[in-house]
Amino acid sequence: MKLVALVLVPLLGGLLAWPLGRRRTEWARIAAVLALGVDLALALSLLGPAGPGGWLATFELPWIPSLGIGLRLGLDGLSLVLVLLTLLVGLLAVFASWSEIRERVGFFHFNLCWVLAGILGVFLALDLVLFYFLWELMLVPMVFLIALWGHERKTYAAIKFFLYTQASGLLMLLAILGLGLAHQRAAGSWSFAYGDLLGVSLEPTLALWLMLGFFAAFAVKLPVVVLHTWLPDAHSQAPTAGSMVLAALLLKTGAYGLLRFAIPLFPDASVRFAPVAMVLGAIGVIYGAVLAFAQTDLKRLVAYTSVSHLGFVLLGIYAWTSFSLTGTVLQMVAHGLSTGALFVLAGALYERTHTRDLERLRGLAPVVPRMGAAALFFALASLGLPGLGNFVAEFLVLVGAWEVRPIPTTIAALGLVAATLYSLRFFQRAFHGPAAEAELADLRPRELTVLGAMGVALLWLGLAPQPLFEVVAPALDVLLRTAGGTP
Amino acid sequence: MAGEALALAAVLFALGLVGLLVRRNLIFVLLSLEVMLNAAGLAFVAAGARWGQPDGQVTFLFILAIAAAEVAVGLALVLRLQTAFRSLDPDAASRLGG
Amino acid sequence: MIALFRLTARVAVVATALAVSRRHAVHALLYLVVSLLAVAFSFFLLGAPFAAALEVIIYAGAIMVLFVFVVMMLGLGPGARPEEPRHPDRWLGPALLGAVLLGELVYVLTLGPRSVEIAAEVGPKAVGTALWGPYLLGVELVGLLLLAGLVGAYHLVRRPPGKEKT
Amino acid sequence: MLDLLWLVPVLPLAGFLALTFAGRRLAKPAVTAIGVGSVGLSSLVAGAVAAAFLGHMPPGGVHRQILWRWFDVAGLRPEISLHLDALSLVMILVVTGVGFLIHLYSAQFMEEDADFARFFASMNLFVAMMLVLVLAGDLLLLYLGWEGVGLCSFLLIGFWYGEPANVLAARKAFVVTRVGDVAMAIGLFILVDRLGTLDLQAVVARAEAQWAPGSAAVVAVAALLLGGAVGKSAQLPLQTWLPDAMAGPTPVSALIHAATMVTAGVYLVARTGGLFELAPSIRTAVAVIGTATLLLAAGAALVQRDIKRILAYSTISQLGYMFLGLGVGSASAAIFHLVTHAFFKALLFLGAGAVIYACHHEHDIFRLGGLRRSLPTVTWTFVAGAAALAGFPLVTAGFYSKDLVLWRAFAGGHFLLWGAGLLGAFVTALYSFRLVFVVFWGETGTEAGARPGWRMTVPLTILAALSLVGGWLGLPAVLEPVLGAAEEMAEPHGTELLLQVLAGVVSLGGIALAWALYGRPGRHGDPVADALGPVGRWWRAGWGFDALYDRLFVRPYDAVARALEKDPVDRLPAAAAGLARGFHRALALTQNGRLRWYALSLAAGATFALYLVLTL
Repeated sequence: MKLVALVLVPLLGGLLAWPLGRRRTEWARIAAVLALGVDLALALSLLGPAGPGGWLATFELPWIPSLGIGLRLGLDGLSLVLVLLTLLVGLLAVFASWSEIRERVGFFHFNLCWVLAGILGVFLALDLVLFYFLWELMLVPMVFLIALWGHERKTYAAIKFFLYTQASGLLMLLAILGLGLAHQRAAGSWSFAYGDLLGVSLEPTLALWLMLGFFAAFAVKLPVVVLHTWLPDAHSQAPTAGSMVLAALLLKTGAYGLLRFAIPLFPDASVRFAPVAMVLGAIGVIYGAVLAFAQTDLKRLVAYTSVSHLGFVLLGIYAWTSFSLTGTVLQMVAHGLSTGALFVLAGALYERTHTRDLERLRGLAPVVPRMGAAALFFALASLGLPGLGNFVAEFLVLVGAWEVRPIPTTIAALGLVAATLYSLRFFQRAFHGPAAEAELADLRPRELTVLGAMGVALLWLGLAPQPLFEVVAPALDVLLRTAGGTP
Repeated sequence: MAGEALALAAVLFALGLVGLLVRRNLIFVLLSLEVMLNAAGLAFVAAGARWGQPDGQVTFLFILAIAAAEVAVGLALVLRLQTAFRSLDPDAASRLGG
Repeated sequence: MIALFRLTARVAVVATALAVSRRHAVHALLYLVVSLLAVAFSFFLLGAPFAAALEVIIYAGAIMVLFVFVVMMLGLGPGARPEEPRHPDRWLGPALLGAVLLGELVYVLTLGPRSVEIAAEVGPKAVGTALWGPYLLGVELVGLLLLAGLVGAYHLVRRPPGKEKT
Repeated sequence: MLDLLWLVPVLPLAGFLALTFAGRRLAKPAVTAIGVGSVGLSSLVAGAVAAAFLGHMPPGGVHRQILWRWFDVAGLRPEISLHLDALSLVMILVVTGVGFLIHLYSAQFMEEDADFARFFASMNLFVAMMLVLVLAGDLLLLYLGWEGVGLCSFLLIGFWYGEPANVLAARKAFVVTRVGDVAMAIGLFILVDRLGTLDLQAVVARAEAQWAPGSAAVVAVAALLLGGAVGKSAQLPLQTWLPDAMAGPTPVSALIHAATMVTAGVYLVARTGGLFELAPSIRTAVAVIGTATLLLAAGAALVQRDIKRILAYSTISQLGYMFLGLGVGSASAAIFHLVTHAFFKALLFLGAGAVIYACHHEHDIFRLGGLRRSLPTVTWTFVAGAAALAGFPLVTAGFYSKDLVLWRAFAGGHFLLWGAGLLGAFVTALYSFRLVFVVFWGETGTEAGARPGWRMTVPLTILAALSLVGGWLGLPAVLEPVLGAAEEMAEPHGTELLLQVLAGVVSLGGIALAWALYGRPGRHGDPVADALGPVGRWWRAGWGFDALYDRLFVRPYDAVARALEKDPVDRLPAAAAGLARGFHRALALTQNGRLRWYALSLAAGATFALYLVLTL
C-alpha cells in the first residue's frame, strides 16, 4: 500500500498545487515541497532488510484480469535508491526554481509533480503494461515543462523530445505486446506480469527483435549515441528544474529499464548484443566529451557531458558484472547530483548575466567567488576527481568492464582525459581570465543550500559509498542471477 | 447492341473530359461536365436495357437530378466569379498557392 | 434497327464534339441541345421512352435554358458584339444534324414502335414502381439535394448587402 | 604516539577547510596562523611519529592505521588506511618539513596578494593530498592523493588567473598529467582483474606469487604505472607541462614543482618496486627514460634565460637522475636523491623567488646581475643550493646522492647510462653556475628593491644548511629494509672511490667552465647559446616538444571538436525532417488552386485505376 501512496502523493500534490498557485504563488511551491517531503519520508520508511527475491515491498491489484494486466508494484534496493534520488532531486528542483519561475507557477508545479510521479512509477512498476503507461505519463508533463517555461527555442526542443521518446516508446509497446503474445502461446493465458514474463522461452531471432524494441526506448532515454540528439536541445532549452529532472532522473529511467527489463527478460539476446552496446557506450563517452568541449552554450555543454557520462552507464550495464553494475548504480546517482548541480549553476548564471554563451562569460571568479568555488567543485566531480562519487562509479564501471572487454574500456578510460578538457574549459572560460567588471550577486543562501546538499552527497558517495552499496547489492545479486553471469 | 451503346457513352464521356480539360471558359467547363454526366447516364440506361430492368433508368433519374443541382450551383458560382474577377477563367481565381 | 442507332450515335458524337470545341457559347449550346436530343433518341431506341422524355424535357429543356440565361447575363462572352442571327454559318450545322434526327423520328413514327426497338421496352410504370419501392430513400435524398442546390444557388447569386451594383 | 599518524594529513586538511569557508572573513595574521600553523603542527606531529617509529620499530617495519573501509564490492575492499614505513616516513618528513619552510616563506612572499587566504587554502590542501599520497596503504587511496595533488597544482599554477597564459598553463599541467593518470588507472584495472586487490602489500605479495617474471600481465601493469609516474614526474614524453607550470607563484614552484609533487612518480615506482622487479624490461625502460630526460632537460636548461625556467628544466633533469636510479634497481639511491633534491631545489626556487621579489618580478637573468652586493644572504644560500645541484664534491648533499645513483648504474653494468649521467652532471654544473654567475656576479642589472625579511631568510638558511649536510644523513641505510638492498657489489671498493673522484672532477670542471664563460668581468651576451646557434634556440624551446604536440594532438583535437560542434548526428533526424518537408512541398505543389489541373490529375488517376483494373 505504501508503494501506491508513493506514486499517489506527488500526483495529489500536483493537483493541489495547481489551484493554489492561482491564489498565491508561494502556496504552490509549498504544496510541492510538502508533497515531495512526505513522499521522501515514506520512501525512507521502506528502508530495511530485503525479503525473498530482493524485494523490500510489493503490491498487486487486478486491473484488466482477462488480459493478465494488473497494478503490480515492487520495490527492491535498486528501485529504492533511484526513488530516493528522484525525491531528493525533485525537492532540490523546486527550490532551484523558486525565483526562476514566475509565470503560471501553479501549473508548473503540477507538471513537475506529475513528471516525478511518472518517474517514481517507472521505478516501481512490475507490470509491463503499467510500466508503459507510466513511461508515457512522465513524458507529457515534461514536454509542457520545456515548451512553456523554456528558453528561446523551446518549442523545437519540446517537439523533438516528444517525437524521439514517443516513437521509441511505441517500439517498446510493440515489443511488450510481442512478449505478451509469446507468453500467451507458451502458457495459454495472458499475463504482463514481470515475474511471469521472465521465464518465457523465446526463439533467438524473435528474442533479439523484442530486445531491440525495449532497447530502442531505453537507448533514446539514456541516451545512446546516435539517438542522443534530442538531449542537448531539451536540456539547454528547459528551465533549470526541467534540466535537473531530465538529466538527473529521466535519463536514469533508461538505465533502469535496461537493468530491470531489457537484459533480464532477454538474457541470451542481450549476450549477443552486449559487444555492440559496449562499443556504443565507449563511443558515447568519447563523442559526448569531444562535443562538450566544442560547445559554447553552457547548458549544451553540460548536456553533452551527460551523453559522455551515460556512456559509462551503458558500458557498465552490458558488462553485467558485480563491479560494473554497482558502479553503474553509483554513476546514476552521482551523475544525477553533479549534473543537476551544474544545471543549477548554469541557471543561476543565466539569471544574473542573461547569457549562457561561454564566449561572453569571463573572469567571474573575483566577482562571484562562491559561485566559482561551487562551479569548480562540480566541474571536478564531473571530470571524475577521486574523493567524489563520480570517481568511484567510473572506476567500478571500468574495472568491471575491463574484465569483459578491455578495448572498449580503454577507449572509455581515455574519456577521462577528454572529461578533464571540457570540465576545465568550462570552468576556466567562465570564471578565469581578466576579471569581469559586472556587479553580480553571489549565490544566495537558498542556492547555497541546494548546491551544498548536492556537494555533501557527492563527497559522501566518493568517500564512503558503502551504505548505498549495501542497499543495492541484494537487488543486483538477484538481477545477476536471473540473467546469468557475465555475458 | 448494348456494347455499341456503351461505346457511344465512352466516346461522349471522353469528349466531355477533353472539353473539361482543354477549355478555359468556365461555361464550357460546366457544359463539358454536363456531357460527361449525360454519357454516364447513357451507360446506365444501356445497361438497364440490356437486362430489361428499370434500375438503369432510376439511376439515370438520379444523375439527372444531380446534374440539375450541380448546374444550378455551378452557374451561380460562375456569376459570382464574373463579378469578382471579371473573368471566366477558373485559374484566375487560384489563390490556393502551393 | 441497328443502323438507326448507329446513325443516332454519329449525330451525337459529331454534335458533342462541335459543342465542346465552339468558341462561341451560344453556338456550343445549340450543338449541345442537338447532342442531348440524339442521346434522347438513342434512349428511345434502347427501350427507355421515359428516360428519353426526361432527357428532352429536363436536359435539353430546363438545364439548357439555365445555361442560355447565364450566357445572356454574362454578355455573351468573347464575341459580345451584336450578331446577325440569320447568318448561315451559325445555324447551318445544328440545323443539318437536327434534320437527320427529324428524319429518323419520322421514319420511326411511320414504321411503328414495335419494329424499331432494339431492346425490350422498360416502361414508365416499371420505373415508377422501382422509384417508389427499393429506391425510395434515394428519391428522398435527391429531393434534399435539389433543395440544397436551390438554396445554394440563391445564396451565391444574392448580392452582398451594401454592394448595390456590380 | 604512532596512533596520531592520522593527524599528519588531517591538520593541513583542517587548515584548508577553515581557510576555504572562513578565509575571506579572517584577517591576514589569522590566515597566516592557520595556513602556516597547520603545516607546522603537522610537521611536529610527523617528527614525533618519526621519533616513535625509529625508537620502537613496529614488527615488519610497518605501521598501519585503518581509518575506514572505502567500499566493499565483489571482494574488492579498498580501505582508507595509512601505511607508515621507512619510505613513507622519509616522505612525510620531507613534505611537512620542506612544506612548512615554504609556507613560512610564502607568508611574506604573498603578503601583498589580495587572495592571500585562497593561496594558503590551496597550499594546505596540497600538503594534505601529498601526505595522503605518500601515506596511502592502498593504491586507490594513493590515486586519490595523486589526483588531489594534481588538482592543487592546477589551482596554484593558475593562481593568478587574471592572466590568460597562466590559465592555459594550469590547464596544460592538469591535462598532460591526466594522460599519465589514465594509464595508471588502466594499470589498476588490470591489478583488480588479476589480483583482486589494490592493497599495496597484498598487490606485491600476490604478484610475486602469481606472476612469472616478465609475464605479459606484469609487464603491462608496470608499463602503465610507469605511464602515470612519467606524467607526474615530467619525464619524457610527458615533460612539457613543467616549464609552463612556472606561471604559478614561486613558492608553489618550490613546493609542488620541485620538492614534492613531481617526485610522486619516483615514489610510486619505488613503492611498487616489487612489480617492476618482475618486469625487467620495463625497469630498463625506466632507466632509459630517466637518462634521456636528464640529458634533454639539462641541454634545455643550459640555454634558458628565464630564471624559473632554468630551474624547471633542472628539476626535470634531476628527476631523470632519480628515474635512472630506480631503473638500475637502486630505489634507495633514487629516494636519497629525491630528498637532497627536495632540499636544494626548494632552496634554489626560494632563492630565485627572493631575487624576483626584490627585483620587481624580473625573470630574465641577463637583465639581473651583481646582486651579490645587495642581497648577500640570498646569494650565499643560493650558491650553496647551486653547488649541491652541481654536485660540488664532499661538502654538498647533491654530490653524495647523485654519485650514489651513478655508482649504482655503473655497478649494475649499465656503462652507457653511467656515461650519459656523467655527461649530464657536467652540463648540470655548467648551467647551475651560469645562473649563479650571471645573476649574482658581474655588472649590476635591475636594482634590488624590497629586502627579504626574516620569514624568507630563515627558510633559506635552514634549507642551505640541509643542502650541505643532508648528504651525511645515511638515508639509504634506513631505506634499504623497505626498498630492498642493492645487489652485492661486484666491484671492489677502490672502483667506487675512483668514480667518486671522477664525478667530483667533472663537477668542478663544469663550474670552472661556467666561471670562464660567465664569471669573468667584461662578459657580453650568452656565449653558450651563441655558440650553439640554432641548436640553442631549438633547445630553448624545449627541443620542440610543445610544437610537436601542438601539431599532433592539440590542433587535431581542436579541429575535430570544431568540426563536430554542431553534432553531425543531428543531421540524421534533421534529414528525416527534411525528407518529410520535401515530400510536403511536392504535394503542396499539386494543391495549386487550378481547377483544370485538379481535373486532369483526377482523370489521370481514374485512368490509372482503370488501367489497373483492366490489366490485373
